[in-house]
Amino acid sequence: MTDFYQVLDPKGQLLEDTRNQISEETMLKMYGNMVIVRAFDRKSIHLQRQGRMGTYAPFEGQEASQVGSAMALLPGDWLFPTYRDHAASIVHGQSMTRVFLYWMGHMDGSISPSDRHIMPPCVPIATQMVHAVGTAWASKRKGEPHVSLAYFGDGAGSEGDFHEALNMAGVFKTPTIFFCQNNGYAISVPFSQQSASRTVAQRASAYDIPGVRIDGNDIFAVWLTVKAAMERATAGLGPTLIEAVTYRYGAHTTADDPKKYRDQERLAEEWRSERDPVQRLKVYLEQSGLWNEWKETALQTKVAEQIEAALIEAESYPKSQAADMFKHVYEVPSWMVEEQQKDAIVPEGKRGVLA
Amino acid sequence: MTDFYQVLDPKGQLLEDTRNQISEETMLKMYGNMVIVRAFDRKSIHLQRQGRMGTYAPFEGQEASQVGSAMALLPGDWLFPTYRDHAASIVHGQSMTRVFLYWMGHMDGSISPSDRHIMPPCVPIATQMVHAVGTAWASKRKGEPHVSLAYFGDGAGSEGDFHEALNMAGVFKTPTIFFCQNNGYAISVPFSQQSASRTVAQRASAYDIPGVRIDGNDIFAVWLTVKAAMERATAGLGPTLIEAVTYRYGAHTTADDPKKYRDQERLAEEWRSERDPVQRLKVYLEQSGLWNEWKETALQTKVAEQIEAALIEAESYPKSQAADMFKHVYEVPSWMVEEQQKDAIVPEGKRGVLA
Amino acid sequence: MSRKLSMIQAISEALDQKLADDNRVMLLGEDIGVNGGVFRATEGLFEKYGRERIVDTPLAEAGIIGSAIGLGMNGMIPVVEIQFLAFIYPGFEQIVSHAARMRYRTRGQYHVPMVIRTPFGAGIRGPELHSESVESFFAHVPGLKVVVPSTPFDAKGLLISAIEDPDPVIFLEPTKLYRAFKEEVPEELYRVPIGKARVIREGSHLSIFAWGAMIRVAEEAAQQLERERGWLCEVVDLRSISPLDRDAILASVKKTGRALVVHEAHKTAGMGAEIISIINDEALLYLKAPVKRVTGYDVPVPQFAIEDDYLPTVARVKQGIVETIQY
Amino acid sequence: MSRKLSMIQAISEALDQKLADDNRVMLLGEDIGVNGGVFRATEGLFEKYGRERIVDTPLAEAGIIGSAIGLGMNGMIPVVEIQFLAFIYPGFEQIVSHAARMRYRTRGQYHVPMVIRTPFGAGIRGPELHSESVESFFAHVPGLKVVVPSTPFDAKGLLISAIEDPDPVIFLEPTKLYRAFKEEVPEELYRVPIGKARVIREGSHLSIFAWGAMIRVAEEAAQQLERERGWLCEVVDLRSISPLDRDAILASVKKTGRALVVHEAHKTAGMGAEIISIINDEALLYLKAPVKRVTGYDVPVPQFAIEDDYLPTVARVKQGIVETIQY
Ligand SMILES: Cc1ncc(C[n+]2csc(CCOP(=O)(O)OP(=O)(O)O)c2C)c(N)n1
Ligand SMILES: Cc1ncc(C[n+]2csc(CCOP(=O)(O)OP(=O)(O)O)c2C)c(N)n1
Ligand SMILES: [Mg+2]
Ligand SMILES: [Mg+2]
Repeated sequence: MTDFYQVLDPKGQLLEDTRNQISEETMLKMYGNMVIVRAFDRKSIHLQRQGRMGTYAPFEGQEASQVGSAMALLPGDWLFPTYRDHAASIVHGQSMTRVFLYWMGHMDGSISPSDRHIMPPCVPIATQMVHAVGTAWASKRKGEPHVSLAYFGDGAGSEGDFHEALNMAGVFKTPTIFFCQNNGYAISVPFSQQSASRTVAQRASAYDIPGVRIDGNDIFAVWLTVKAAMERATAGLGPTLIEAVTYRYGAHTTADDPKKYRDQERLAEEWRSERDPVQRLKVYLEQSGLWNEWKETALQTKVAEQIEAALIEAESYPKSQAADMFKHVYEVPSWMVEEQQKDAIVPEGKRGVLA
Repeated sequence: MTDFYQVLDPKGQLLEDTRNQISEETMLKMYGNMVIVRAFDRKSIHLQRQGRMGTYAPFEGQEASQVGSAMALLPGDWLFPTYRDHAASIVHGQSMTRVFLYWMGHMDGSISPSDRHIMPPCVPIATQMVHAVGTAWASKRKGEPHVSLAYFGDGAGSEGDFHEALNMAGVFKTPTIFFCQNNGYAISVPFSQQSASRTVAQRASAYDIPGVRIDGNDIFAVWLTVKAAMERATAGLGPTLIEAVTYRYGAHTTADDPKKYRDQERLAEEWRSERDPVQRLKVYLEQSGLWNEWKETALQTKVAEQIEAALIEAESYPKSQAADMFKHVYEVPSWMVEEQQKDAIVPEGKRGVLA
Repeated sequence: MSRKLSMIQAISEALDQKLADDNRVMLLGEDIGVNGGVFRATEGLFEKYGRERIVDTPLAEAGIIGSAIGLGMNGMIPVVEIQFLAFIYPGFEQIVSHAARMRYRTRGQYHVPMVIRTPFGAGIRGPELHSESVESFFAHVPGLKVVVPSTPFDAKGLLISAIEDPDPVIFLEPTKLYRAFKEEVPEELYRVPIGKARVIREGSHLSIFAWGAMIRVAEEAAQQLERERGWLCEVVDLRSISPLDRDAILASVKKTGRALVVHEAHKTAGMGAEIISIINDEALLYLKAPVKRVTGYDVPVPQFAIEDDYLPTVARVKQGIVETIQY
Repeated sequence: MSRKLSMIQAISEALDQKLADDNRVMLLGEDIGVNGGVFRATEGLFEKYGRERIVDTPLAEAGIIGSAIGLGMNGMIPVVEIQFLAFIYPGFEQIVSHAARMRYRTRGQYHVPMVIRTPFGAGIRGPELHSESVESFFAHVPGLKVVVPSTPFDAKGLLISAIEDPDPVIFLEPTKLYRAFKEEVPEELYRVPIGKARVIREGSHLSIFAWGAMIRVAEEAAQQLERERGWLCEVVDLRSISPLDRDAILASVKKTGRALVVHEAHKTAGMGAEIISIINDEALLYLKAPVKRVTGYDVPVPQFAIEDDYLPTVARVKQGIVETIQY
């Protein structure tokens, strides 16, 4: 676990001097973001249990990876999240309201804010990686200084699309950042059984592109590494593969039971108590005199309010309707779509009674 | 080009003493096999030009790679050729007759000899690589000491199936040998544009499996490397990736014109005159007193006769018939197959005249 | 002897019994080992048969299906689980260009006795791409068989037939029915033949052809219309999508003169069209009205908040029946 | 002004003109650059537009199609060449799960103005998997359009429409027709609308629906039967497989009362079934006989020595017509 790049160790001690690289403001923002997304995550699990949301994929434990990487991005950069990367989406500008809507199965749940490029959560594993090659390629062709960052998991590294994406990005030197959160598991399958290789990062050598293995629970390491990759990318030097070593404390999704495949209590507890990303930044900020309990309380209150407001907004958002299903299949609807729409909007009570 | 394993240099000089590793008999067989497959290849191009065969994929220049690797195999080993690896198939026991039939579009062209496992030439790129994981896995489960060897090209290394095959073989330590003939081109695309990496062999490090780059025009290096990979494989140590650097002198297929994408005359001439696999072994054998012009003449005569005999057999083989199309779709034909067969065998003259 | 089992239990039992029965049977898939499968179809099998036979694979569908092809060619009987139907696409080439053709290309020398099991269909409030029903893709591929059970009994018997079938079988399990109800399932190994439909409700006014989760919708509609109007609709569970049981289709429609197909899949180029064509070919003159299709719409399966609006409902089926009978 | 061009020349010209017309257009594919494409569709374009716009890609169809999706979402108009239709399968997931759904998932915010061109169909003595016609796969996927030209004129006009279409279009080029004949093709940019069939031969006795290389077979059969028996068969070139031109199908069959579909694809779950179903839905009572399907068989496309036996022939079409008219 130690052969990775780390800046802020688990005890909250700085291993290298980053003061002129990361401003205090940024650090505070990092902390604030991690706190809010963690609260969001817990709220979502709660909502799912109450039946107010569908199956949900939690990310607690992975906050540093997602928040640090997304915070490094600029507004014009393209973000390709998986189903587990709502923290990253929120940080890049997605509203919590919309993320709630997504998990409520609402049709409007994967719309990007119009001044951002936040792609819908990608469900089929690794498929988004090639899209991020394409969007980055287009940015490059247009001369826009933007990167495309694709999130993926350790399991995704086994799919063919991972390979094709890295190779193509390497060949065309697209400004793509491949950001792997190696949380040790693809659902139940541990990385040791997932892959013949010991790390994900080493796979970069198969494409002669840089591969960096970092402590994914160290938000400074994450942020600095992504910043460096962005520089390379926009300088025309091509893609970078980043492997952020992290852990999900909870279940794969709310439909999953991690006790079936790992010593959940011991392992999750160990990660949480020894390597938690939020706690370590908090310790550092406190030690640096940037944070205290008073601020913490204020933040927690604000966060709870924000989440509550987003939830209220989501729950009072106009419900998806049958007619929504027929929109946006094509720019101009086909005759099938038009005609079937008429059939679909017959109220249920009016059916089967024509006689 | 020099950072690869070489035993017999282009001038026919031994770089390492292999006398107790490769018997004289084997060397003579290597030579004989290379001579016959080269003649077969030229004959096939000729037949295609005469319209006696369909589009054909020649391999001249790649004889050492194919012959050396296939000769290393034992009869029970599984061979997965592409459309360009008929030399390997022939050496492993496929009849030239059947290879002719294949390129004549005959339905019986891809039947393996019953005492061998020679798969049909694989057309969709890289897809056979995963089959070779499966057959090897089964051999291992059954406790049979057999390997599965999959041929593929430098272009195939870009496909997702390449990646999935290597990873799975690595995870399950299947006795699979992945034998890449890097002939520098995927049709017109040079390897430098195909891949972000400088070599194919280096990709092995992405799976923590051995990757070996060898002179694919040096049949000794090929044979020894495959033998070593077979030992590893059958000892339960898992797969090996071999990259044999070679060159096809001619067109991708008879439908291709290499002049469109490379300085064909200069390059092919250079490879042929400076690095030919057949010539270098011949020089070595002559210098070792194992070969002379008299033997050469006898061999050439024999080879021509054998090819002629195979061709006669192929051309007098019973023609494929419409009914063949309905066989072997399932073990027990579906009603569609049964019924449509009746329709298909109506003689053309008898159609449309019922009235 | 028999006891009441849910469909998932019946599937699990079929796997267990075939594993016990035939040492060549191997299960491959993501999370099927220690975890017992995301729907628990393989629960307990890892402990019983070990990691050699119950294989947690890497996340690589082409790799899984492709290596299963190799396993099958070399003497094993691979039973692959794909986590959800849409995740079969990365392995589509392996299925279409290899599994379906290996027997053909080698003139019977090699064959692929593989089963690919996968949950399919909507109605479980799943996220995107967890609710597809694209059975017609596979029905268009010669060399494959496609099977869909709608009851625990059929699930066990059809799965055993599929595993024993020497050719590749796509075995589609209606996710919605996994735990929907239990029924008596015999303890022993038994087979339900592939290619045979089952009339689950006799009738004379109209024939409903359906499969999987739509059977329950069809039955309910039929029952209601019997109560409400005295119409007797015959409900035929096709069970095999490829090959279709043409004789059963024709026998029913020749009797009733009216027919309706219900499927979750998109209407255009779905299996409803093929069933209509079979009727057109051989029973056109028996038809008193056009054959109706009540199907999923020609739109991507929507997010789950409105998936019920996408799916054929009892009301839509009833409306279709009324229109067909009063044509 | 116009000159006589072959279909491949017309395609090449459409690409050239759209490249000149719109800087966002980019071509991607294997061997399309320096080599000009294995069928020479892109000959000369690399020299003219450079490596930024005419891109020789690695051999990776998921990578090509997937990155084209990204290119399309970010302002480019990617035109992908897949070397032969069967080699689209590695990219099948990208097409079905992404290209077809991006507009839908993002509620119109992003869309994929991509064209995937690929030669398809048999009859050129190609090796295995060089002769597939699986258009119904794509027709079953909402969000895609599927187009097949049968003449140089249509090829140019449809390809221009496809490139200008804001949604993903699968553009299937009948390999057999690439150089089969030449016809007058206007020099300027013009459009042939997607979704519109063309009646290429009027008739009153029977309607033949076909597309691609089968048009010539259908026409020949129609001509022979006119000569031999005085029957006038209407031949309708559907041109768009998705969406089908329902109005044209119905108009023709309501006039003739008899119909026959010809396609190279396998019969079961092929587009013939969908066409029959459209007729069943809306014109059943006009039918004087079952609609006939003359199609490829439900077997893998065989090796080329007997591919002609697999394909619908003039004789088979004629037999189908006779059977339908004399039903
Ligand atoms: C192509 C495909 N196959 C299977 C699945 C089912 N599935 C969803 S998440 C998952 C595990 C992914 O693991 P990893 O890539 O490590 O990401 P993580 O869930 O740990 O964030 C699987 C198998 C899928 N979504 N897509
Ligand atoms: C999946 C797939 N895509 C495209 C093709 C068309 N194709 C046939 S051979 C070839 C090039 C293969 O190059 P390489 O792997 O280097 O093998 P070589 O031909 O040089 O032996 C291509 C693109 C194919 N057969 N399969
Ligand atoms: Mg993971
Ligand atoms: Mg090559």
